[in-house]
Order: sequence, then structure tokens, then C-alpha cells
Amino acid sequence: MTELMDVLLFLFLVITAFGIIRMRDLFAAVMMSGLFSLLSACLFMVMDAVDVAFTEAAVGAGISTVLMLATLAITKREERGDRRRVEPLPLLLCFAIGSLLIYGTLDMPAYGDPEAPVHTYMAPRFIEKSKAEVGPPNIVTSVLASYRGYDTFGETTVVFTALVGVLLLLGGRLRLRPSSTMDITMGVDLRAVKRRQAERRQAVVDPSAAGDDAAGDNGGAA
Amino acid sequence: MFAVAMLAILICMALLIARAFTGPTVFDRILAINSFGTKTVLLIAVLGFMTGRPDFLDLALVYALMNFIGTIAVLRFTRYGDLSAFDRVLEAEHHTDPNWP
Amino acid sequence: MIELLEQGPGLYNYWMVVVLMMLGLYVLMAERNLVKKVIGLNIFQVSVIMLYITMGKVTGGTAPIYVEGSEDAIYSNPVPHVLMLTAIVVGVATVALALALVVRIHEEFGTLEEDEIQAAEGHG
Amino acid sequence: MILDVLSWLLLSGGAVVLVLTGFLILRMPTFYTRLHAASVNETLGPALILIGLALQTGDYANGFEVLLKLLLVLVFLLLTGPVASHALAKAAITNLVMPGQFKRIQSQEQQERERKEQR
Amino acid sequence: MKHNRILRVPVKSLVPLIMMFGLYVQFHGDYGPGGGFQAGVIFAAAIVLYTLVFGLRRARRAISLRALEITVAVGVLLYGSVGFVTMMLGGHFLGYDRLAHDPLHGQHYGILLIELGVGITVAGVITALFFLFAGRGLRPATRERVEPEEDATLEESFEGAGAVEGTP
Repeated sequence: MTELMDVLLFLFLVITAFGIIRMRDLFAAVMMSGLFSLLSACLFMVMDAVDVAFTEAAVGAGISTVLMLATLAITKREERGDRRRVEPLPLLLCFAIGSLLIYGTLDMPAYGDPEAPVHTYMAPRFIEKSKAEVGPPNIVTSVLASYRGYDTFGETTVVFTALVGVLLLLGGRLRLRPSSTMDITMGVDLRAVKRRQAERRQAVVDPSAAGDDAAGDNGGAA
Repeated sequence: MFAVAMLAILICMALLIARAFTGPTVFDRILAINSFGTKTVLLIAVLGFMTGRPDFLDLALVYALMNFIGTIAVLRFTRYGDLSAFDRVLEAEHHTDPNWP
Repeated sequence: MIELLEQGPGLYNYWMVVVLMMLGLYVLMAERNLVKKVIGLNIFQVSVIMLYITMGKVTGGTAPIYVEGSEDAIYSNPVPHVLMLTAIVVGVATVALALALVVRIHEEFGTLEEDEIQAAEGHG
Repeated sequence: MILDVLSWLLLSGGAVVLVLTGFLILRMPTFYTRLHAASVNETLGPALILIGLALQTGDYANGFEVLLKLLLVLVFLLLTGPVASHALAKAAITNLVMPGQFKRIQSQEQQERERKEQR
Repeated sequence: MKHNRILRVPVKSLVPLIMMFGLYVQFHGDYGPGGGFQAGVIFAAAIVLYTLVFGLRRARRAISLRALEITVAVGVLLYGSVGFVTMMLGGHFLGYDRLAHDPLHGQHYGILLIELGVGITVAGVITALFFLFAGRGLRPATRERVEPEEDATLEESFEGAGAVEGTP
């Protein structure tokens, strides 16, 4: 049954990927990529990778989709629809590389083979010793946090750096721009407000010099 | 007997994927994908019992949660074309409604 | 079909992974739309993760979390899981950064199509 | 034994509900009728299957924990499913058309289909 | 008419529960699936859900971006400082054996601390990313730019309006 699930889910996955590629509507494509990610998380679950499934579900189906939707909200919803033909050169290249890779897989150990080279080095040691050396029952956690602690430190730093990059690109100084303030104030034109304020300030300034100081102080303090 | 339920879930998934692709309107797609998320939750639960280790139900909870968030985000997008411009609506309500928290 | 059920999928997983990978590559090469490219990158990334996880699976094994009270349980290989956990995290960081770039490009050029951007820059 | 039979009944009932509503989602003519099928698919199907699974937890060592989590998942699904359906219907009504005007929906679908065929 | 009451009531009660679930994932990661990264994402997801239903401004009033920046830095620093402390105690960088008398306990503390660091970092990063992307939407995407100086004076004058009017 698990094998059948594996086969079917992979089939669904490839069909979904095809569908995403053929879609013109970016919004629909983003939604379908959420579905794609849910499917792949199911597959990880079938292949015993519980932690990976956990992460993929949390990131791919939730956060990635939300971020992409936010991007679409700021940019465009539709792809330009004039070109519908298939590009020959990339297609040919993909076929060539793909057939080479498939030729390469012929030498790979079959799915689930316990004698595969991957399972003979490192992994048995982790599985046998990690309980005695590190402690937690979850082997993935003990490898992630203890044996490969450097790696995780690097990962955390990468996430941190990504935030720094996005802050540089999108952050700027963190307050609302005038045009957006206009949005929020239901179409009250802030420029008009500003003009009126300037006039009023001028009116305050003109009669006496004392008013000038007060208005200037207030403006400066704000 | 878990196999029967699993098979039903897989069939339902296939049907939902078909609807998500053919769906003429956006809302059909959203509906299909939302239902699909629920099916994945069920798949995790049944799979745990099938393989004899039903202690991974945290995952099912996460799937349900993320699916809900995704659906809400998509609906926000279709409703307002934006994930944040609906602030306007909320603010307006805030000004007109004295009972608003 | 029955043979397949008895023997297990064999190399089927790898082939599907290759197909996915090529789909992602095709999108990256042929598509002009930047958001679509990010989605293609996502597909490619999932295919790579899938390859590793496929290699980590052991027939008859369970998830690499110790089963209480049983000494002879077979576990799947935890090492690919750890590597791919890191890869997913880095992947979401990449996607976020790419999307931020897309947003900035759209603000600057008003379009998401690559050829239009090149034309606007003057060497299209 | 009785629990086993009951659980089997619930599981197969859930399976039937899932497949039937899945077909309905695919085959129903308009969006609102499909939504009708989908909300059954999102509440009744999972409820039957999860309760069926919950009756099986007695066989496991950590059965109580599993039972608790299953119920938590069930509560969460029953809480969020109808909310999502409601939000979906509301969004559809504001963006699309009212449920009574089937002809307009159908003509819109027709237009979409024609536009697709033209591509 | 109240806006989206049906959405609001369940979400309001769900958000704290989701946060609690995030904490469970964080500290249960040793025994089952989960860990710092997943917990951070779930924690951030709760905030995202709140933002989606109640609006960005309310969410930002609760959690400012400045605070998020500090949080993220604190997470990375926590991770790094664990490694530093183990070096100070005479071990390797991130060799947790030295953190307690019993190496197993040391490993336990070490894993707990660095998972906490990862969780804090990721929660902060994801929330900040969402705030940045959604907040960008508040500005209509046009090609005309608003110069910072003009921007500043506008805001100043808008905020100072009450003061100017208040001075008779």
C-alpha cells in the first residue's frame, strides 16, 4: 500500500507541476504551488522523513504561499499572455539533460534498498550511538543540533542575512509613506492638508514674531 | 481497513486536483485546494495508523493550521486584491463603530 | 502492476525526480515572467529534496525517532533528513530574497517580464 | 471487537462520503453547488474517519495521547472548515454573482472556457 | 454591519492556542518531530493569521518592526554565545559536553538553548518578512518616487497639525 501511495503521489506531483507551468494566471499558479507543496510534504511523510514533512508543510504551504501572494498583491496578477508557443532550445536542452540524468539513475540502488552505500557509512553510527552520546530520542534533532551544530549555525545565519537583505530592499525607514497614509485616511489628500497647514502657519507667522517661534518649535519637535 | 480509507482519500485527492485544474473560476480552485488540505490531514492520520506508529499527529495539526492560513490569505487577496489594503475597511469601521474593541 | 507492488517502485522515484527537475529547469530557462521563475526555482528545489529523501528511505524502516521498548527496529537514514531540513530553511530565505528583488524590479520598471526590462534598460 | 466493527463501519462510511463528495465537487454544474459538496467533504468525511481512527487507539501503548491529538485535530478541522467555507462563499458573493443568478455564472464559465480554447 | 464577525471570533480564540502549540513543538522537538525552526514558523504563522484578519496596523501596534529586528539578532547571538561559552569552558565550539558535569545533561542544555535560538530567530524573521511584504502594499506601486525629505516634512506637518492649531 505504501508503494502504491508513493507511485500515485509522485504522479500527482508531476501533473501538478505541469499544470503550474502551463498556467497564465499567476495567482492560480501560486495557489497551485501551495497544493504542490502539500503533496510533496505528503510524500516526505510516506518516505519516513517526518521532520522534513513538518518543515515543508509549515514553510511551503503556509509561509511561501503567503509571501508570494503578498508579492502578487504589490505587483501584477497576470502574466503577459501574448506568447503561447514552446521555446525549442530550452526544451531540447532539458530533454538532453533529463535523458542523461535518467541514464545515470540506472546505476542507482533501488528505492528502499537497505544495502545502498548511503546507509553503510555515518548513518549506522548515528542511529546506534546518538542515544548514548547525545540523548534525545529524535535522531534528526540530535544530528542537527549536536553532531552538525556548525551547519545549523550557518543556516540560522543565512536566515538572518536574508532578513537583512529584504530589509535593505523593502524596509527603508519604517514608517508609512504619504501616499499610503492617503490610502488609509480614506482618500483625504494629505498634500492639501499640508498646504492648508502651511497657509495657516503663515497666517500665524505674519501677525507677530512670537507666533513664529511657537510654530517653529512645535514643527521641529514633531 | 485502513487501506480502504487510504484509497478513498487518494481517489478524492485525484478528483480535487482535477477540479483545481479545470475550475473555471478562481473560487473553484480555492475550494478544491482547501478541501485538498483537509485530505492531506486525513492522509497523515491514516498513514500513521497504517504503519503502526500513530504518534506523528502533530503534523496533521500543522497541516490543518497552514491550510487554514493559506485559505484566509487567498481570500483576503481575492476580496481586496491586497493583503494589507483591507486595513482601510477595518479603520473605517473603527471610526464609525463605537463598540469596536 | 502486481509485480510493481511486490518489488516496490525501484527506480521510478528517481525518474519522477528527474522529470520534476527538468520541469523546473525549463521554467527557469524559458519563462520570461519573474514570479513564474521563482515558482520554477521552488519546483527545482523540491525535486532535489525529494531525491535526497528517496535515497534515505529503507524498506521496512520507520521514521528515525527511537521506538520505546524495541531494540531491533529499523530506522530510515537520518542524515539526508538533516541535510534537507537545512536546505528547506535556506530555500525559504532564498525565495523571500528573490521576491523582494521582484518587488523592487517592479517598482523600478513597472513590469515583471524579462524582455521588457531588458528593453527598458536599453540592451534588449 | 465491537469497537473494531464500529470503527470499520465509520472508516468505510467516511471513505464512501469522501469519494462521493469528491465526485460531486468535480461534477456539479455551478460554484455554489460545488461548495455545498465541498463543505460536506470538509466536515463529515474527516469527522467519520477521525472518529473511526480514535476507536482504534486502544491497541497502542501511548493510546491516550494519540486519542487526545486526534480529537484536537478533529476540533480544529470542525472549527476552521466551516469558517473557511463561509469566507469563501462570502468572497464569491461579493466578487462573482449572487447564488440565484445561475445563468450569469454559467455564461461566465462559458466565456472563460471560450477564452481558454482560443489560446 | 460588523465586518467579518464569523472570521474574527474563531481566529481570536485560535491565535493564542496556535502560539501555545508552537511552544509545544519547540520544547517537544527532542522527543518527536519538531524543533526550533518549525516552532518559529508556527509562532510566526499565528501572528500572520492575526494580521490577515485584524489588519496590519493593529499587528504592528502590538509588535513593532524594530522589536523584531532586535529579537532576530538576539536569537542568532544566543546560538553563537552557546558556542562561545563552551569554548570558554575549555571545550570545542558548540561542544555541549562541558555545559554541565554530566556530558548528557550538557548536551541536553546545549540542544535546548540552540533550538531556542533558532526558534527565536526564525519566528522574528518570518514575521518581519511578512510585515515588510504586506506593508509595502500600503504604497501603491507606481513609478514616481517620494523623496525622503519631502516625506519627512509631510509627516512632520501632519503630526504637528494639532500643535499648530492648539497654539492660539
